[in-house]
Amino acid sequence: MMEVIGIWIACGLTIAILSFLYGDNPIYKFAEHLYVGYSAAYWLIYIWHFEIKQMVVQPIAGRQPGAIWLIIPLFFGLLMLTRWFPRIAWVSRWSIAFTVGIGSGLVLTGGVQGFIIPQVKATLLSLWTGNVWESINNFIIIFGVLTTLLYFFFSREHKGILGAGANIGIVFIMIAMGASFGYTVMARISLLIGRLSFLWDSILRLIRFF
Amino acid sequence: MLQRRIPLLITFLTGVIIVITFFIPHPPFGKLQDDALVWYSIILGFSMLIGVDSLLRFHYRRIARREKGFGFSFVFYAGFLACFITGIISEIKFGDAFAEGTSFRYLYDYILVPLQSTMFALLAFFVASASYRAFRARNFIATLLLITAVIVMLGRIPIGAKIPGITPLTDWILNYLQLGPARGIRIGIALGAISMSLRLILGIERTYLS
Amino acid sequence: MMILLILSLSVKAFDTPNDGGGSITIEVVGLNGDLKNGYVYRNSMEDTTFELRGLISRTSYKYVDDGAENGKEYLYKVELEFDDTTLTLFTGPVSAKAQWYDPTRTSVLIFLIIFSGFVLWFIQLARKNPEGLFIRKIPALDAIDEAVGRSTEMGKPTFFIHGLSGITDAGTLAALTILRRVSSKVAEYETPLIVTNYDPIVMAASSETVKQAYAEVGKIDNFNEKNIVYLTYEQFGYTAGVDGLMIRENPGAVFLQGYFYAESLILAETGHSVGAIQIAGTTAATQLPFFIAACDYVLIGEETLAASSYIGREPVMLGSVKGSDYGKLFIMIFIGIGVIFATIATILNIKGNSILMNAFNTFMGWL
Amino acid sequence: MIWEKLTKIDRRYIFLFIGIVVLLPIVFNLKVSVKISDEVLSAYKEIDNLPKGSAVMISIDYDAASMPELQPMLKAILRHCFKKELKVILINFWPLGVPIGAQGLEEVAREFNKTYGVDYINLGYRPGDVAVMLRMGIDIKKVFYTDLSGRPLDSLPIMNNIKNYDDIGILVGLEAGAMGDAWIQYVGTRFKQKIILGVTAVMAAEQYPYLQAGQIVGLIGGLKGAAEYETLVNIPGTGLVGMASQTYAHLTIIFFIIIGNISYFVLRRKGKKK
Repeated sequence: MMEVIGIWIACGLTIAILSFLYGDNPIYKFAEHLYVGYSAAYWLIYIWHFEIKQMVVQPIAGRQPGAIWLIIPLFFGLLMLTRWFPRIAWVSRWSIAFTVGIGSGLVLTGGVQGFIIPQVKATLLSLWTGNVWESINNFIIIFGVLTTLLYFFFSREHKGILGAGANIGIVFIMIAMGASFGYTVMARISLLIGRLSFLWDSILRLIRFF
Repeated sequence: MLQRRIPLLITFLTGVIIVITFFIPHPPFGKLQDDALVWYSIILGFSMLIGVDSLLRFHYRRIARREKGFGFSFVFYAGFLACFITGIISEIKFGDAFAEGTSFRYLYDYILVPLQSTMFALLAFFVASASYRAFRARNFIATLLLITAVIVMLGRIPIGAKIPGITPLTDWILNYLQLGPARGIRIGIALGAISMSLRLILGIERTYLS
Repeated sequence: MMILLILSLSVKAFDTPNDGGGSITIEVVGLNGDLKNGYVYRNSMEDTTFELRGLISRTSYKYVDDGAENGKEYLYKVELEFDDTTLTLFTGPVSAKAQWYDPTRTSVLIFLIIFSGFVLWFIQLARKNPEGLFIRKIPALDAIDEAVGRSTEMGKPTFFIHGLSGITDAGTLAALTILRRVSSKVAEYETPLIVTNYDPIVMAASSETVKQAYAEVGKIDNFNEKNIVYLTYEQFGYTAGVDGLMIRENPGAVFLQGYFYAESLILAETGHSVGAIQIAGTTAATQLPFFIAACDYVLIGEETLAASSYIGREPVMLGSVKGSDYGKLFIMIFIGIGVIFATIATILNIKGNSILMNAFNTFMGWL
Repeated sequence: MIWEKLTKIDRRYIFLFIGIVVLLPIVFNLKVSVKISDEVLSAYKEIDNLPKGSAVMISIDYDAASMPELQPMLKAILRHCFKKELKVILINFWPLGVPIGAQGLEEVAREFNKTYGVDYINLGYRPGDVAVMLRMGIDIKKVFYTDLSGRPLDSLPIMNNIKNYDDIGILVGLEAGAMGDAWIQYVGTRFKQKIILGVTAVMAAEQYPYLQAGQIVGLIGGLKGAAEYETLVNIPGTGLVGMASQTYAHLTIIFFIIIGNISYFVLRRKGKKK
C-alpha cells in the first residue's frame, strides 16, 4: 500500500516538473519549493551522517590515533560560524583562506600529475608509423593540440603566425564543441526515455491495482 | 592585519605544505593530501549550517511579510521538515538514516528521486530547442559547429549506420578530430588553474579579501 | 618441465618503495600462471615460529605485507603450491622503512619548478617594469559592463549564478573575480544583484566579495546580504530553485560562472526564455558546447581563469599570465621535440634499429 | 511569411514533438538493431579474455538521475561476468547509488543462480572518495571491514584471494560524474590498474583522450553503448528498446535544425532583395 501511495506521489511530482515546459505555474512552484526544502534538509542529514558522524565523532569517540589533528578543521569550521555575527563575520575569511589553500595545493600537484603529464605523454606520437592513415591521424591529433593551445595564448596579440595558428585552433575547438553537443543529445534523450518509461510503467501498474 | 594579512598567510602556508608533502611519503606527511580532503568536508559541514539558516530565514521572512507567493514558502517548510524529522528519527532508530526500510529512505525514493530525474530529463527538451535556435549556418565557424553536431547525432543512432560513411566519419571525428582540441582545452584549463593557484598561494589573487 | 620451472623460481623480499613505511613486498620471480596457492609466512627473528600473513596474488605474483614495523628485521617463508608439488622458499632478513622522497614523482616536481619559475620570473619582471604588458581581447569580459548597463536601462535585476564547484576549484575563484567586477558595476548603477549559491563556503566568499565591491564605490549602505542566496547542496534542487527565481525576478542580465554539470543547459535555456543577455564561463569542458549554443558570450576554459588579470590589468597579474603563456610554450616545444624524437625512433625501429625506441620508451616510463 | 513564423516558433511545439516521438516506442515496445563500436568491443574483449575465476570490481558512481543510461550497462556487464564465471565485487562511491547497484546485482545474480559471498559480493559505500580508493590499493579489507549488510569480509570465501588491486583483473567504473577521473588519476596511474569506464553519453566524448592514452582499456558510452554491450552478450534489455526512442528523437531534432536553416536562408535572401 505504501508503495502504491509512493508511486502516486512520484508520478505527480514527475508531471509537476514537466509542467515547467509549458511555463511557470502553481504546480511547478509547488514541486520547486518542496524540492528545495527537501533537498536542503537532505544534505544536512547527509553531511551529519557521512562526514561529521563518521569522520569527526566516531574517530574522536573511538580515540583513534591521529584524531587529535581533527582539531584543525574543527577550529576553522567553528570560525566559519562567525558569519552569524556581522561584527566579527570577517573572521570567517580565515576559514575561507584555509580551504582556498587546500584547493590551491591540490590543484598544483594533482593538475600536473593527473592531467598535464599523462595528456602530454599521450600526445608524443610518431608522425610516421608505417601506416599512412595512422600517421595522418596522429598528425591531426598533434596539430589539434598545438593550435588549440595557441588559441589560449593571452599575452600576445593574435596576429601573424600566432593569429593564423589561433584561428585554426578555434576551428578545431568548434568541431570539438559540435561533436560533444551531438554526442550528448543521445544522453539527454535517454533521461527522458527513463522518465517516460517510469510514467508509463506506473500507469500500467496503477491500472492493474484498481 | 587580522582581516587581510592573516588569511593570506593561512592560504600561503596551507598551499605550500600541501604541495611539499605530495613528494614525501614518510609519515605523517604522506597521507596529508587525503586528510586535507576530509578536513575540507568538515569545514563544508559547518558552513552548511550558515547556508541552510539563511534559506530558512528567507522563507520565514516571506511568510511573516505576506510577500507575493508566500504560500509556497509553507510548502518549502513542509518539505524541509518532512526530510529533517524523518532523517533524525531514522538516524536515532536505525543508526543509519540511509539504510533500506527507513522512513527517510521512503521519502528519498518517492520524492527526491522523481524530482531529481525529471529535472534532469528536462534537458531532452532544452537540447532540442537550443539546437533549433543555435545551429544556423550564419558563418563558417557556426556552420562547422552545426555540421559536426548533425553528423555525430546521426552517427550515434542505428539508422546512421545505413547512410554510407556516417559511422566511420563519426568514429573518426570522436577518436581523432576532436581529440586534439579536447586535450588542448583541458591542458589549457589545467595550466590556467595551476597559474591561478600559484597566484593564490603568493597572495596576488585575493578577490574575496580586498 | 616442472623441475626446470622450479629451478628458475626465486623469491625476493624488499621494502615497498616510495611509501610511508610499514610495508614489505614479497615477490616471486619466474612464475608463469601455474600457481595454485602461495602462502606467505613471517618470522620476527625473536623466536622460531612463522606466522601466516597472506596469499601471493595470482596476477602480480606479489604479496604486500603492511603489518611490518619500521626498522624491525623479518624473515619470510613462502610456500608455493602447484598441481603436483609444493615448494618452500625463504628470504630475508628484510626491514621496512619510510621514504622521504618519492622519485616516481620527479617529473611532476620538475614540471612544477619550470612552470612556477616562468610565472615567478615574469611577475618579478612586471614589478620592475610594469609598462608594455599586453593581454589579448576577451570579448565576453568586455561585455560585462554592457550587460549590466542594459539590464539597468530595462529596470531589471542582474543575476549571478555560481556553478556547483566548491571554493577549492580554480574555476570558482575565477567566478568570484568576475563577480567582483559585476558587483562594482551594479553598485555604481544601483541596480539589484542576486547571487545564487550552491556551496555554502562559496556563499560566504561571495558575500565578502560583493560587500567589498560596494564599499569600494562608496555604496556600502546599498549592500543587502539577503540577495546572496543559498539554495541547496543538491544539483537539480539548485537548478529548480534558480529556474524559479529567474522566471519570477525576470533578470536583464545573467552570469553563469564556475564549474557546471548537466544543469548548464537548463539554466541557460531558462535565462534565454526570459530574454536576458547571458555571459557564461566555465572550466567544465563538457558543458562548453551548451553555453556556446545558448548564451550570448562564453568564456572558453582557460579564458575564465585569465579573467582576473584581464579585468584588473594589474602588472603582476599580467606578468603571471605571461609566465603561464611561457609555460604553455614550454609544453608545446616539449611536445614538438618529443614528436620528432618519437618519429625518428619509430622510423629507425622499422628499419631494425631499436636503440632510440628503447630510449624513448624508457623516457615515457619515467614520465 | 510561413518562414518568418517558423523562425519565431514557440519552443513549446518543439517540446511537444520530442515528447511524442520518445513516448511512442515505449508504449508500443519498438526495438532497433545496433552496430558495435570499437571501444565497446575492446571493453567486451578485455572482460571476455579474463581467466575463469578472476575478479572484476564494478564501481557504482551514479545515482537515480543517471540510472536510465548506466543501469542497462551494469546489467549487461554483470550478465557477461556471470556468464564467463568471473567473480564480481561491487562497490559504491555515490552513497545514493547503493540501493541502485544492489538492485541490479541481485536481479542479475538471481537470473544466473549465483551465490552471494562466493560468486559475488557487494561492499557498499565508505565515505572519503579518493582516500578510500588509495587505501584499497593497500588492503581492501582495511577499508571495507564488512560488506553492505555488515558481514565481516573474512567470513566470505570470495575475498580469500583478494587483497588489493593486484588481485582485481579489471575495474569497471560506471560514472556519472568526476569519479572516473579519480579512478584514472589515482588508481590507474598509481596502481597500474586496468580500467574500463562506462559513462553517460555526455561524458563519453571527454574520455577519448584517456582511451587513446591507454589510461582506460575500454569505453562504454551512454544508452547506445549499453545496447551494443547487450548485443555482444546476446541478452537484449532496456538498452535496445531505448534506442528506438533515441532514433526518432534524433531525427526530429535534425528535422528541426534543417527547417531552422531553410527559414534562415529564405529570410536572408528576402532581406537582401529589400
